[in-house]
Amino acid sequence: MDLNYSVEERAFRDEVSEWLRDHLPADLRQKVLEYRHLTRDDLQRWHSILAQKGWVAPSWPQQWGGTDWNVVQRYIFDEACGYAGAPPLVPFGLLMCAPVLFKFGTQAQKERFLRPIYCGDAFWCQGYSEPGAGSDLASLRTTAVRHGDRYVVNGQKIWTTAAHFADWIFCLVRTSPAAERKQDGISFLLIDMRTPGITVRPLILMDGEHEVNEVFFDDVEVPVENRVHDEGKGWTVAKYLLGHERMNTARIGTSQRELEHLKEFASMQRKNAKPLIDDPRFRDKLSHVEIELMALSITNLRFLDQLRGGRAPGAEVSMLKIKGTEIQQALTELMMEAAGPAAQPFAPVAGNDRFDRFMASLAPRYCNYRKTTIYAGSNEIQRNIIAKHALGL
Amino acid sequence: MDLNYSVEERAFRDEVSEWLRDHLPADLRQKVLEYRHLTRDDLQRWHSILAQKGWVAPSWPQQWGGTDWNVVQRYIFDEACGYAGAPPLVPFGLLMCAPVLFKFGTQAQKERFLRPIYCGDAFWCQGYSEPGAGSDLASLRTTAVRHGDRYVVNGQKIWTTAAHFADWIFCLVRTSPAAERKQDGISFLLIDMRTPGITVRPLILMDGEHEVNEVFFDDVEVPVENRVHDEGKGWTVAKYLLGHERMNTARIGTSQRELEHLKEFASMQRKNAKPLIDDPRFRDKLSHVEIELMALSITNLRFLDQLRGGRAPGAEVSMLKIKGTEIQQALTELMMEAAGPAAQPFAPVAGNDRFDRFMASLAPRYCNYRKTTIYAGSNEIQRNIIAKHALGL
Amino acid sequence: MNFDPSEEQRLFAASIERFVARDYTFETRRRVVASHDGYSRDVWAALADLGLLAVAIPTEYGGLGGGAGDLTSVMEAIGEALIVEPFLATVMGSRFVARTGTLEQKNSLLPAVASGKLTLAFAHSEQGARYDLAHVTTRARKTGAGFTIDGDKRVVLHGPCARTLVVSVRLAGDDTDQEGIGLFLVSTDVPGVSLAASRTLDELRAADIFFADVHVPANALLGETTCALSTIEDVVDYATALVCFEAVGAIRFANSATLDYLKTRKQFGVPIGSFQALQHRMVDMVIEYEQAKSMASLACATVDAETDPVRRKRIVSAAKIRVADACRRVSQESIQLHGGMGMSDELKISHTFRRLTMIAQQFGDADHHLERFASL
Amino acid sequence: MNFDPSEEQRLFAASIERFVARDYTFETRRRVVASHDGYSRDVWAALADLGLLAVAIPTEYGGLGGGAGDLTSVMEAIGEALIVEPFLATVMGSRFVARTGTLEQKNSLLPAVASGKLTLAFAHSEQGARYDLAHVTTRARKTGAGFTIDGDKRVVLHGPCARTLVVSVRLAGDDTDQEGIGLFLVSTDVPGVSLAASRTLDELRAADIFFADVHVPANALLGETTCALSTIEDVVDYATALVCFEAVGAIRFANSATLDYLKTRKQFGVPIGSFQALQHRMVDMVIEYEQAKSMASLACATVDAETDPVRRKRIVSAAKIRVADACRRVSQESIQLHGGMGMSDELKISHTFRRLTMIAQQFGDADHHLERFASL
Repeated sequence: MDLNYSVEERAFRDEVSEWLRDHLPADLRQKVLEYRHLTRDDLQRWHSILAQKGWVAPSWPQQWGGTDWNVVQRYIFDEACGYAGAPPLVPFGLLMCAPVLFKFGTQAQKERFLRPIYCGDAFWCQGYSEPGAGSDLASLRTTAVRHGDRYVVNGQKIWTTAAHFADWIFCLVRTSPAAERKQDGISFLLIDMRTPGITVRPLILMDGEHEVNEVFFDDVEVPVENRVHDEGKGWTVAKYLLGHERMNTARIGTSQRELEHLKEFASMQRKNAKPLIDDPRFRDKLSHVEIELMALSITNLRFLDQLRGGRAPGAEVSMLKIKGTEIQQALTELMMEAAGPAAQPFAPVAGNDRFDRFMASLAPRYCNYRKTTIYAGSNEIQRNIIAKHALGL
Repeated sequence: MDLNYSVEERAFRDEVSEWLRDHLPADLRQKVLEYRHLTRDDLQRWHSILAQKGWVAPSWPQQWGGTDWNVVQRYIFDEACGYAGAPPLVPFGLLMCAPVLFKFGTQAQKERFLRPIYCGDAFWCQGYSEPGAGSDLASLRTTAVRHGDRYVVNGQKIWTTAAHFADWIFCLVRTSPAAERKQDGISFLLIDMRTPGITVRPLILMDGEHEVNEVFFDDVEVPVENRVHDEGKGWTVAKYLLGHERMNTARIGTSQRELEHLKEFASMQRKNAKPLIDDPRFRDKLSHVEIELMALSITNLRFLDQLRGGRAPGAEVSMLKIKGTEIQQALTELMMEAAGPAAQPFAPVAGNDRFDRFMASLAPRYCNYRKTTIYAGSNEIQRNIIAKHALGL
Repeated sequence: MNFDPSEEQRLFAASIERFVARDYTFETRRRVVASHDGYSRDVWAALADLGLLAVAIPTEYGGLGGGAGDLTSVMEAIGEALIVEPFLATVMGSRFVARTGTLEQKNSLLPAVASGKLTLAFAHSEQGARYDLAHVTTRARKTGAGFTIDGDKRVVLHGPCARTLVVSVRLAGDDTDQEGIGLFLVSTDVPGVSLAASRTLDELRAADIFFADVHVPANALLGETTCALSTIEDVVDYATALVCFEAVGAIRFANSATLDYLKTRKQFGVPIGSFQALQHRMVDMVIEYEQAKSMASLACATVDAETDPVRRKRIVSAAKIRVADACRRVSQESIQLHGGMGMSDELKISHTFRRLTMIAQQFGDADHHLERFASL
Repeated sequence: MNFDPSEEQRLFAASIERFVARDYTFETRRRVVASHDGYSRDVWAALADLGLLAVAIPTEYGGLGGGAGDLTSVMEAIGEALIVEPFLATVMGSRFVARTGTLEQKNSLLPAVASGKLTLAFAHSEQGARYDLAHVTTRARKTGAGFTIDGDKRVVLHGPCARTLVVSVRLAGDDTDQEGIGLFLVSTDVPGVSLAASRTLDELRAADIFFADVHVPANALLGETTCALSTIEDVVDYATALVCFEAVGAIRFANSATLDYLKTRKQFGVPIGSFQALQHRMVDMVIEYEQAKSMASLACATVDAETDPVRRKRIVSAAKIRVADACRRVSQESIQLHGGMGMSDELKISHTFRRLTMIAQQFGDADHHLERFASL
């Protein structure tokens, strides 16, 4: 048993870290560290830098720009980016649409869509959830009725991250309302966001930020050639994508950076004339998170080791999601707690030029991170998955 | 709003406490405080003292020996006994069989059974649970087949507390195996434990103590006159008994005594050359239990106040059971934790005369108290009851 | 033992409940929050008309002479409806005046509070003080017939709308000495006072307030003492008991909204409330409510009746610890059980989450009170 | 990075698993526990035959020179089968000898351990010491050519069956000084040594051991030093890492027994494992297992490879904290989910509960290690 990376793995990690040190723009990094809002331009800038380096889509086939890294290298890369404070990559094109195209797309579709995704010329979003279809995704009701070589789409999607700046959306739509199993009537369409009939309405979250949207489809015409896989096979595509999980759901690198930040921050705050980090009550909460993260980083490596040995990823991914998000939430909560009353201000009223924006970002961040145990399959759904698939209950 | 007892209630509490101070035998109290095993003789002695005072069955009708106290007085009495360290009263006769007889018994049954219960001449036990029927009580399979003026009983009961020293058992038995609803085939029988064909087998619990038993019925003949209510009405009787809950399920008085004991004990233990109770890590756990108990004592009074106002007890009783048992368990756990390594010895090996029996009782007690969240309707069942009956889920 | 409200309390409860149901819907509140001042003078006038602003004012000064026990239904309604008007800040300010003011100060301020003409705020907390009430570095020194105040106060709740501030200052001693603290009444329009306003986490208005060479007359001193810490502790404990009851109201709303959601939201063809795991979590939220309510009741009864400050502090800290835990668990669970909907700014539940998060730390978080509880 | 066991480790694992399955059923264990000595010489001989007692002994002394990483499968099997034989106590004793003994001491003891002829125990903890390793009041003073030992040791695990004890004594300084602690090798049959034996919570045998005017020769001193604390810390950390892996085995059993019970126990016509609330709790137990296993692995790798004692202590404490939490949660939940059956002495799960309860506090409970973790 050797829990350390091999010499080659360490060399790779050093190469990535060094490159990040040299190429991650300081202003972007600072924005990430200070929990500031990232614009489309910010996201695109970082995407382009990675694309130029050839590292923007490691998991893709090499002919399309992939790096041919193994799972451990991909993990090391992701964690190094998170630890360094790199902006996130928008996953909908790179990690969701692209794998679907590789598996089910026609040659024409691949040639049309993959390159813009790689270069960051086209941003995508994901049209899955609907007001009545969340955990129960197969209940979706957005319809696509075929008229010759076009589908006419009507309906509504919700919680659509990035829809307000995306160029394309991939959607699950109902093409056969009469299908016996509701899963059988679903198809997978790629839709240009500039098509007439699409309306994007912001859904402001409780931290006041605009991340997600409602997307309304009102007689939106979509060429049949934009359907991926056969008509009625949308559920197969969706299931494939679900199984195609990444191993960085635990976000170890990001949490390690946040933990270090928290320790530094708590060392500077004072309670009873001593650094807060020396207060046993606060300290124990911090220690528990630190140890949980330490454990999860080993757990993650153990699972990776199994994957490298050829096993398909299973319910382990659900566990990484559950624990990873719990840790992320605990870190935001402790950060807010460490700030104490200084975290109460949320936004300045006009004319207040003495406002501490960093302190004021801590409570919104705590609020915002409540989403992590809800999105991408709520932690309740993840527990159901483990109960069913790993435990046979 | 006045959270304090009224002048009259305080006077009553003082009267009870003073009487307990004078009449609770010191040796019995000591046994209780030191967590030692109580024999049938111990239980009977205390029962007789209360019976002579006329306080052994406060909730009974006055003509049979009840005290005509209101719910608050009954609560005050129960809590005072618990706080004083009085031995428990065996509830199966006084608080379970008797209410059933008052409601459903014939005059002859009342005259035959109630007086011996009151005086402590007859101890009872409860024949409900079976190996295949725990939470799902109505699945019971012990049968009673009628032959003329007798039933012939065959089957097995389990977890039967006190069966090894009880004189009588009240049992749910299946009299009509063919009944459409399984609840409809059940009857309620009173069975003399000395009847031939009854075998009691001890079930040792994980603390090494003998509290509960398996009871086997092998062609046991029971006179028909020992059936309470009509044949097939046993489930009605059982449901009545379930609704006839006492308000001292939270065991506030006992837990208050245990909490004081824990604080005293933790003040004597030393950690880092200081009293353990001053260690912030230990202290906060203690504070949390103390505050939870403080809250529960008010919650209990609030519910009592509603009962006094004429409302029937509902799902509140389930909540008192859940929180009360969680507190009891937390207290046993903290007591063991406070003792540290001194709680590791469990029992002496022959010849060891320097064995600290009190320290050695803490871990068994922790083990034993795991039962409290399981028995009398597990806490899961209690949560189901609240969800269904109080929340309409 | 008597948990029934008095006839008078029943009337307060009925009037605030009626007012909230009719005049303080979530939509109204949304408009108020978005308005320039962040609170509504109309609502304030309405609360005055209902007599609610007079409840806690002594009868000699136009009030009803009520205690914390008489304010529980108001606080519960404030929590349930997320009322943003400066009720608690004004109650605190008037308690300072009532307990330590001169006859002249009482006469000039308390009737105005009771009738709704005056709102107050307590300018106390400072940079780096956390929850330590003795941490006062704003200094006042005697100059001529009056005093001169210098220093900064942080996150003064409802500071932007207060006409008069109760300001804690250090008259003697080091920054965190128990002795040497005094209180002044300072109008916000006195030269040298400047405000930087902000919205808080729970959408109240607050201000950092800066005192630069601020001259006040001798009669601005409240209580004529340099030992104001015990008064501050008394008033903050009183407010803590009240805010616990506000939490009870907010928790009641969170539970009822979540229960409704569990019953109406369908997935896989059934209401999600039919899933046992969610049922048990909902049950635990209800238990949190009952336990929090018990401790909030105990705290309010205690600040009204308890004369020993040690016993008072002990109970108030116990209540705040229990209520803070309930705030945290119920707020987090209610969002989680609402799924994505709970994250939306459009639903009231997300604002209740924010208020509960704030209450959990207002007047000291659980750790602060655990430390105080253990020390008593 | 490589989580695969080596070929040798695979062989150890296979042999202990085979042995346990065939020769150490729960019924066997029940008989062993009830026997006079409370452990089985046959089992001990069998473990020696399998080579397992030699794993941790240096090769020069008849051992295989393995580290903690080579013992994980043995510890896991011990936890799973609840083996009561004095494996860990003997490993600890031999580590003391191997690290600090003279050539003569090593030669006389280590081969005997490796071949199963000698069992050892570490007589260290004392009344009131809690988990403070520096608390040593048993005194040794130089008398003639040797030493005289006086004092009491408490709850020495496997003390009753040990032929030779490693005894910590104070040679200088005050009762809890870091400096001035030494170690002696003392046979249990030396005049003046008396034992009071007991069964522990988890059905091991332990002894309070009393040293009254016990004379030992000069060569009984182990390590010839009065600075034995760092050695004690090293050995206890090593044993802590190992006991964490024993916990992993016991947790694995508890989870698998509980899962079986959920699948087979029917109520209301369905297996109780179909109830979602129980499913989610079972899932959390599995997560506890994975997290505990990760930390136990990290601790074992660390005591083998880490040369900096501060880093070693930090990781071992982190592991013990995490594993103690897992012990507590899994043991309590497994009993609760078993319902009444879990309470019965007849079922192995109740004994696993007892062992997990013991492990949670063995070598320091979570609070002790939280304090140490925070201080490093």
